[in-house]
Amino acid sequence: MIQIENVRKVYRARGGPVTALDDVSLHVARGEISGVIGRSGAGKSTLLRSVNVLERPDSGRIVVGGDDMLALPEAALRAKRQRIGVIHQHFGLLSSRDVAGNVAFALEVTGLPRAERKARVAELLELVGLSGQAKQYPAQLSGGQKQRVGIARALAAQPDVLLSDEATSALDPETTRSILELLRRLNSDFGLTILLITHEMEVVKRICDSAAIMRDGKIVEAGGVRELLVRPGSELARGLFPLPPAAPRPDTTVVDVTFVGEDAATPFISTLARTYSIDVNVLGGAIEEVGDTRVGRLRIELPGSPELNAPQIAHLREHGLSLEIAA
Amino acid sequence: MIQIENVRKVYRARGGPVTALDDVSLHVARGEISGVIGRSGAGKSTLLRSVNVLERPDSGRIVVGGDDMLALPEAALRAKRQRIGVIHQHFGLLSSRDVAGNVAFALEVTGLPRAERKARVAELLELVGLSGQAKQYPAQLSGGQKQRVGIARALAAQPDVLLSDEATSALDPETTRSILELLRRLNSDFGLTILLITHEMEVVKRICDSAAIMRDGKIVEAGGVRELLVRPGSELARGLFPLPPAAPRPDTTVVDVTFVGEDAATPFISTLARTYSIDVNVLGGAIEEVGDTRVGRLRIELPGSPELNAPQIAHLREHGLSLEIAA
Amino acid sequence: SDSSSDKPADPSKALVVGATATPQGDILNYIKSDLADKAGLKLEVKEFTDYTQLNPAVEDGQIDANYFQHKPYLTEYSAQHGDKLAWTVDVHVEPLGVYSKKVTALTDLKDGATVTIPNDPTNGARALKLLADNGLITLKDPASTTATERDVTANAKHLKFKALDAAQLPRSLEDADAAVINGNYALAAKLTPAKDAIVLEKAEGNPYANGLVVKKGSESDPRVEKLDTLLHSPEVKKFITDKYQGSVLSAF
Amino acid sequence: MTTDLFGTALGETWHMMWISTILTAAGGLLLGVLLHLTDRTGLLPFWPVNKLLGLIVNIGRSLPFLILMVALIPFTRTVTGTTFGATAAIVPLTVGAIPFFARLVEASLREVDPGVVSAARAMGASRGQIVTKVLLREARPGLVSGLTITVIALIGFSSIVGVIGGGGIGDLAIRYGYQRYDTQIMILCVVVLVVLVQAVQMLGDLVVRRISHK
Amino acid sequence: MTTDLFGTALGETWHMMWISTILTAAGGLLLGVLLHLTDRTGLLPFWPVNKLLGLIVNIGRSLPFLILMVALIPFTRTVTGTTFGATAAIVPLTVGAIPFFARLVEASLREVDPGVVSAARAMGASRGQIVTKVLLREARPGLVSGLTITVIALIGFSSIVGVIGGGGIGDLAIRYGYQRYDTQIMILCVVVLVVLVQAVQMLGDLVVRRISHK
Ligand SMILES: Nc1ncnc2c1ncn2[C@@H]1O[C@H](COP(=O)(O)OP(=O)(O)OP(=O)(O)O)[C@@H](O)[C@H]1O
Ligand SMILES: Nc1ncnc2c1ncn2[C@@H]1O[C@H](COP(=O)(O)OP(=O)(O)OP(=O)(O)O)[C@@H](O)[C@H]1O
Ligand SMILES: [Mg+2]
Ligand SMILES: [Mg+2]
Repeated sequence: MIQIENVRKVYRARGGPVTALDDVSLHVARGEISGVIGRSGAGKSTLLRSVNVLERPDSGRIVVGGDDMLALPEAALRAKRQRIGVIHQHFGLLSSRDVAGNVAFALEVTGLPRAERKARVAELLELVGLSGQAKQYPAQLSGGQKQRVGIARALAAQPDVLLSDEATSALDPETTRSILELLRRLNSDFGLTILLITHEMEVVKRICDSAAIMRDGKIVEAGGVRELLVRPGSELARGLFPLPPAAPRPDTTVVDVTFVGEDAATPFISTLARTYSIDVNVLGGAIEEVGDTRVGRLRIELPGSPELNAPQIAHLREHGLSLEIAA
Repeated sequence: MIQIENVRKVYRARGGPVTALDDVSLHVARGEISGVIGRSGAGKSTLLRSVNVLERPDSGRIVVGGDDMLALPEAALRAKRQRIGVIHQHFGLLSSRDVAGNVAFALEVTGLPRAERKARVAELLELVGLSGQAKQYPAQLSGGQKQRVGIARALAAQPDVLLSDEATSALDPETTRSILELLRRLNSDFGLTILLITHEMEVVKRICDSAAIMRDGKIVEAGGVRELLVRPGSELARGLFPLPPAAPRPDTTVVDVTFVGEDAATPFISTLARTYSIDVNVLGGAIEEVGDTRVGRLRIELPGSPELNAPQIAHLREHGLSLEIAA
Repeated sequence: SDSSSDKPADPSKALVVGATATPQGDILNYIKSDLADKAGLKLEVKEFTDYTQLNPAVEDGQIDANYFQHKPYLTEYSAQHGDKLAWTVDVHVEPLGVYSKKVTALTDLKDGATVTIPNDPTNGARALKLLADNGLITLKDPASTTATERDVTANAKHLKFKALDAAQLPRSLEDADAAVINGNYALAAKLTPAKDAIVLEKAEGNPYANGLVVKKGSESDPRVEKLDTLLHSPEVKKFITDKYQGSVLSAF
Repeated sequence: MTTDLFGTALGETWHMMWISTILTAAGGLLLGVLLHLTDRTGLLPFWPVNKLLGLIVNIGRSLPFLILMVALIPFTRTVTGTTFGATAAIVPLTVGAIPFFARLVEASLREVDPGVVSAARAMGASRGQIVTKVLLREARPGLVSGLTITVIALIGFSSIVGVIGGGGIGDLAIRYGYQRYDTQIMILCVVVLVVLVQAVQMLGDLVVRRISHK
Repeated sequence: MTTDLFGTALGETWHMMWISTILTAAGGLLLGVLLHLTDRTGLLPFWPVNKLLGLIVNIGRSLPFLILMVALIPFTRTVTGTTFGATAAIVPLTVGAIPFFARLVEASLREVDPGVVSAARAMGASRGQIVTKVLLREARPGLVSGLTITVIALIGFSSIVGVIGGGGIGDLAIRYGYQRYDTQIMILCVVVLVVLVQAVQMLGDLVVRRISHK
């Protein structure tokens, strides 16, 4: 659905040129939810703004739904943009319109008749939990409320593609969860393709099928989330399931165990403890739902040196767990 | 250091009056880091803005460092505000000054001589990782970069109190971590008292001594973080360590185990498995550092009905673990 | 473009006369309120703050007549714009005078003294001519009606001329050493020309009589003839004498 | 008679003001929007048109109002069929005020948050929609401030239209107060003008306050 | 000879412009800032002063420029020692332009992001610091636009100061071009005025572009 190929973008700033996008390529399949993460200033927003050509890249190719975005004539680009919803990092709300008016704007642009507009706006405000604030102006909203107006607006015209730049960064976990569920539903019911930027690992865990990590304008890791999670040395895995620093005690073996899907239900710790009659100490980690799958990543401590623990490690490997010997 | 007592604030909005603060009381001791969490629109920002009287409450009392803020004459209030750093949810950067100029502004206000200003600005930009962007204007920054300018500015004048409204909401986890470490260091080295709003549980876990949960303008739960974590039914615990929904399988017992401090190091799962020769299945949960302490909250599944598991449960209780029988 | 003025004018229509404010507007308004009805003339007075548009307006047929100028001005205008306007009757003269709060005679003016004069072409030239006639300066062409400060050939006292709006001249007396002021403005400013002026333009033989001007061919419009008669009526003469006390003189 | 003079002058002022205000508002908005759109950083950057419009606007603003009035006489005749009187005065008043208001419009549009415009572009809004629903709407408080300033400037200009017999309160003040040294009428006129200007300003401020939601 | 006239007029225009621009900028800023601060929603809300200043500004803008000039004569004499000539003309020009610029200043200050002002208050900035370092600084592009518009309006006004012998290009155009029907001088004057206005506008736009970082 979205193909970004060899895109470059250099800003001229006062301190010298800034290469915001350095030969970036990324594909998002139809109906896929793809997350982009990376450090502040890595170029994520610039990448997103390139997709619907709000920012024109210096070079490269961008294809959305078969259309070469950089070659589209003005009118066609406009029509195309109406099918691409965008949630902006800085909201970009009309200060002169109230909440309902801001959402209605997206519908006016597409030429929806007034009567239908009203019903649709009410429905959207309900979805993002702002029915009570319909008549307030943006200046009278809390940060999270503003952000939800932006979300409602982006979804208003029932787009085929959603570009979301930190759509839930100002939202509490509960509201975030309900918004993510909404996105997930739109994705599965209507095949909405989503490219989202986030720095909340929670978001990646909950709804992303694939993920890309950006650093200094480049994509340094990309792929399916589950696949990346079990790939040894994966940055995404470290990001999604941070482990406490390993301060190895003498004569112990610290192992990071990652398990995806059914493996997570396997009581491997108690099996290990009973089979080898050892104390298995969990130093840290988490077991959570990633998408629909339970995924876990635990740092465990086994008594004795790594050599001594060879059978235990082999045992875990046999059970299909992904292991890294941390120390 | 900060005493908020029976504060009320009602906004007149178009849809009718909005009670943003409804008889709120909160105390933050000197040198304490206190977090406020709550749903979007709960009144968190309004509360924070009341502390240094950016927003004048309709009634109530606010005392900071012994001074009754609502009674202070203009000049004294100004002097007081210079000792209170604020990180605003919406940044509030001067668009006409570059990054260095924005940070320098906070120092100009306090009358620091130009020479010292320059050195201090460089130091602060280094701290928040923006040395390379010193000469860029806010419009040329990414969202997270803007937020870091706001952080540097708030810390510039070496305040006694820091009020932070979602200081890391636009930051990636790595940058967030370094900022939190910075705050923690300022707290322990210089006794900086911090009242912070966040919706990132990560932030509460990492640096808060105490926390308060707001809902609809009221504080519904408040206290020390560790104390709240082990309090049965605590909202904070549920917020910090969300557990997967319990879909109990027949003939099993699901127990939520919370352990704080040394208990976390105790390999209770393997002990349980070996002592009672049972398979202990971990359904979900996490073990992490909260402040300096390792805290864990796991949902485990034991074979057999709760009655059958009475000895196991008693065993865990004996070892000082906090238990809740989920199903 | 305006064909209506070529047709014989409708005698029942009001005669529209454009004029500058004072004394022309005052005289016309007096005729309008006190004399016109009796004479069976419908008169409409249009006052203009500035006279420059009055001749073109008559040419265009926008107005039927105007009353603001003297013959030398009309001659100069006709020379530049074609001979399309006709003079009907002389009505009044506004004798220029030199006034001063600093000196009582022209000879007392110090070397380098400042003299304010009107800044419009006709009155400016008249003012210079008045000074020349009184021996203060010499003009390149003593007969010119369009002289400016630049036509001064000799200026023994090194007088400095400052051209101001005519209505502004009385207000400059506080600061200037002397001012050349039109009679009507002097009167408006509560000066009495006969008494206060150091020197005054002569009324007799003064070429600067103001009069009524119409479009060529309209001189015999019955309404114009009626107005001409009224302008020369004894009532108007008395009005001028009473109201202007010698600072505006009737020229008939 | 004074009341009579006064009534007529008030009528003339009212007549000139309301028509030229409407025309100026329309013309100035159009020109200001075009200037903004065709600017280098605008939505339809096209420097030849931008420079040309800028030049026209600047010519309109360079000419002393008196000269403008005279230069416009042929145009005024075509439009109104006459070249003097209050109706004829509307033409130079409008032509003089449009470029002025256009610059104020341009300045207001420049203040609109670029983030909002960019959001509208992202929605696929057409340029027309961006102009009417975003730029003009978001800038509304500034535009009303600008129009208030323009109307008051128009009231000021209108005192010069006596040159072509436009009349009105300002002209009355000049002809009686200034040229005839009639202090009484002058003071009366000034009071009326002050009241008029004060009323326009208060109305403008009120509207700005009502439509401002920042 | 024409060159001579011309040189003098240019000199007079320059003399009037630079002094009255500086004075207007200073006075208008001061008055505009006071209007903004004392407004209901301002940093120092105090309606009696606000209403009084508003009235003074409105009176300044209501008076036809000619009447203002006359009314100011005693003041002009006190300040400049004379009541005619280019130097004397500076006084009414300045007094006439200050209220005008003050309103533009007020309108620009209203556009400053309230979030930035609130951040400055949170830092404990004094009102003076907020005015100089936040309001005036953030509004700078708008202020420069406003000053550009004011200077051009001043050039327009300056053609009227011929009434008190102020001279200048505009007056030359009126006295020779308009009153003496000297088309050549008129066109020359108009060209000079257009060039002057164009130059002021371009300089203004350039500065705005340089100091604008939105
Ligand atoms: N100026 C205002 N006028 C009217 N209502 C307001 C105003 N400012 C805030 N509110 C309302 O007050 C309530 C509390 O707002 P506040 O900004 O304190 O929320 P918050 O807890 O900070 O939310 P968030 O997490 O979304 O930032 C909201 O319902 C908001 O709509
Ligand atoms: N208009 C601009 N002019 C100059 N530099 C810019 C401009 N916009 C962005 N940049 C620079 O480009 C880089 C990438 O910015 P971008 O907004 O894409 O980052 P990001 O990954 O979205 O960061 P964040 O997570 O903080 O929002 C940054 O270093 C930023 O300073
Ligand atoms: Mg970004
Ligand atoms: Mg908030």
